[in-house]
Amino acid sequence: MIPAAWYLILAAVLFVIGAAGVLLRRNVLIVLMSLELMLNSVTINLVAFGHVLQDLRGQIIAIFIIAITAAEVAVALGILVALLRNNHSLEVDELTVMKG
Amino acid sequence: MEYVLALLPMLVKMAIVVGVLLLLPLPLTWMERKIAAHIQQRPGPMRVGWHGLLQPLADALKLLTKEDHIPAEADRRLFAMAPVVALVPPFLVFTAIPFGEPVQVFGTEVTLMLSDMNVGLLFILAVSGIGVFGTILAGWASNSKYAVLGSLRSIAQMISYEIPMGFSVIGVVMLANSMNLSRIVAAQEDLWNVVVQPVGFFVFFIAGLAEAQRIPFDLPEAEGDLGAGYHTEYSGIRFSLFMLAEYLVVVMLAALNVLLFFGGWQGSPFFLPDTVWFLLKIGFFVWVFMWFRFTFPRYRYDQLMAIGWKVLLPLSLLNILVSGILML
Amino acid sequence: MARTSVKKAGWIGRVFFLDLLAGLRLTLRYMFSKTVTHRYPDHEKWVPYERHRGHHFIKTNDEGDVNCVACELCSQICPCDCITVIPYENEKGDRRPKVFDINLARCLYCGLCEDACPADAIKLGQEYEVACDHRPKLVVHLEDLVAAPRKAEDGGQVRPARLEPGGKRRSVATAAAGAESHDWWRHIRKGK
Amino acid sequence: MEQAFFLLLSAVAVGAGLLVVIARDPIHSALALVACLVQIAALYVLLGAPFLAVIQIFVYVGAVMVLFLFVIMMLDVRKEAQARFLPKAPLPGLIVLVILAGELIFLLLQSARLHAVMGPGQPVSEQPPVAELSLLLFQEYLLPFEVASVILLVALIGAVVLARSDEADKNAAQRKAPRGAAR
Repeated sequence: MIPAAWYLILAAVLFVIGAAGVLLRRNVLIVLMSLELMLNSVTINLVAFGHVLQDLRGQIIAIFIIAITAAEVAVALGILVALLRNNHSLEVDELTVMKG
Repeated sequence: MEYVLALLPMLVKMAIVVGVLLLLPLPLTWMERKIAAHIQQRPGPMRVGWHGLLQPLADALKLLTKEDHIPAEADRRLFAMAPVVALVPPFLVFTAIPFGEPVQVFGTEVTLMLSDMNVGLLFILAVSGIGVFGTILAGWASNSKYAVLGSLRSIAQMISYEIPMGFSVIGVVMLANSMNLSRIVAAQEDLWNVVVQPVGFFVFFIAGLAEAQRIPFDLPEAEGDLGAGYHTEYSGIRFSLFMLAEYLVVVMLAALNVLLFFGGWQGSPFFLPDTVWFLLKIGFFVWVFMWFRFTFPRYRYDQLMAIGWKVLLPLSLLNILVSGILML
Repeated sequence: MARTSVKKAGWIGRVFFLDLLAGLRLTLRYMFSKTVTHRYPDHEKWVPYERHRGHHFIKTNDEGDVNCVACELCSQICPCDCITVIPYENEKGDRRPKVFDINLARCLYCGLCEDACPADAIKLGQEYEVACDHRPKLVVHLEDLVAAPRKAEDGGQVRPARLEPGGKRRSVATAAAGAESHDWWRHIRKGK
Repeated sequence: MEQAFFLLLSAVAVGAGLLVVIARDPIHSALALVACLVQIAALYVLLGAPFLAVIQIFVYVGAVMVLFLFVIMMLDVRKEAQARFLPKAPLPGLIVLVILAGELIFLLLQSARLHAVMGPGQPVSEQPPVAELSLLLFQEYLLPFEVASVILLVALIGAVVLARSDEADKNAAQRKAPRGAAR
């Protein structure tokens, strides 16, 4: 039997790693991937709680998260491709098109 | 000690499966070369052994002793990883494929599969979907135009054909009320699914061919226009690993076709054991794939995409709809 | 060669993939038909027709003397200058070649030497296995030309043969003329 | 046994996660993320959610990450791989990270409500049924399910619109024009 706390610790560690990627990396693609990592750590938490409480709702929400992530990635990568086509770079600090 | 005893059947089964899978390409290459030859009205390899039976060994020896070349500008680690990554999914898939009814060995019941999963079918589809990573890595790490083009093609092809492939088996899952492969086989005791689900079989067969990157859908390695596609830069033992993976995917696809639509080990003639009958069916499908390979020319890329999205996807959706209505 | 018999089947044919099925039927028929290739070095060998222009030979007369009178017409007419003839006078006072070399690496097997020969001496035979691993070996001398096989009677047939690696000059040993040879075209024309 | 599996999987997951953030080449990042996601899928099996594990491999590894790799390869980002981190001192980011980590540790150690839930854990069930999950999904959560499908449709259309270039349309129009004139 695996203590439920272990899952929470793992999720926390992955979340912090993902956050580090989002905050520190320069490449937009890697920032997006770090976001995925953060989403996954949250999903681990949900499923772990569902397992501990013997409730399937945790898994249901995880499924929704996965579905929505797929949509998010499709749109985000579409935006990236469009940005790059208009001669922007992939660096986070240069993507300032919407700045007033 | 008890632990080891409990694990023993599993270990034996694993050893058998891995051993057979590793040796399988030898007869398959011989078969493929012979079929190719006879379709082209020539005898094929005849010189090494009786009717060239030892030819695969000679080929293997040649591949193993060839220079293992890595391009100068290649990403060396990924280049070395790619063939292994390509090999993992086909092996993984065989953990979920049943080879017959459970049998009695020394008084204990032994299932003829490594893992009896409730979500077996979905697992197989998912794992065969990640088979594309080997191709992607190989193409990217080679740092060559042809290889990158090949892996770009394989990505697009995989994504487009995974969808109809997944949808086409839903009819089967609905009929069996389960995604467990043994139960799907058990549900076909009276009638094989190919009779009930001809459209599903058609879509699954074609999408499977495309998913396995077999001719006529072998765009990623199209030697006519891309050199050899994603494994242009590979030689020697790494290349042979790609070949191994390719053959395993073919066998896996044949096994899936048999399990899902041709009743698995059901309906064997009275004298054949179930498992042998099942393997014979798989062999038949492998032969069909090779027959297709040496009959059809390669599709053009836009035709490939058009078939996937405009023909197979609507057909599979229609199949789900119609079989759902009929089952109600 | 057999051909598929697909007519324009219209959209019904396209829906049911009649054209693809016809292709599959054709290849299936081929698969169970006889092979058309020769199993050349190991089991059989194709002997070309008599009109074939292959490796040269020099005819001899009844006394075992070469027909050649060393007139050097062949070496004059040779477009690639591959024949070397040096004449001498033998005991009987006849003009005979002392040296008769043909450089097969230069020869283009045009057969002009055959036409030019006034003594019916040099002929082009049906041998085609002249490959070798050392270039000087391609220069054949008078004794080779005399010893070279003459025209085969059963041209256009497939004869039993056997590969003898490490053998003498020709590594494919052919059976005697007429032994179980068969007409290869028999299989090919049948499908038409 | 299970604990050993958990430790192995989570160690690999954390290592791969670190590699995602550290790697210079986006392709390496993406592959590390793939490794990490596969470990997480295995963890789902330990958590008695094999269906979710398979979905994770199917959607995340088989589709989302492949899409990432496709875009990375298409955009040819080898030039971009020069600078790894943000140029100016990422001090604010680091501070935020430290605060975040501290908060999480504090919560995990101190929160009473969390400890009320966290027991020794449940045993891993061998073959959890998929049917109950689907019943719950299609009965109680039918509306969110439909909403999710609509969102996916919108995303699909949005991605297509975004990826279409205006120039391509213009080029197509130009290419058509002279042909029409010649006729």
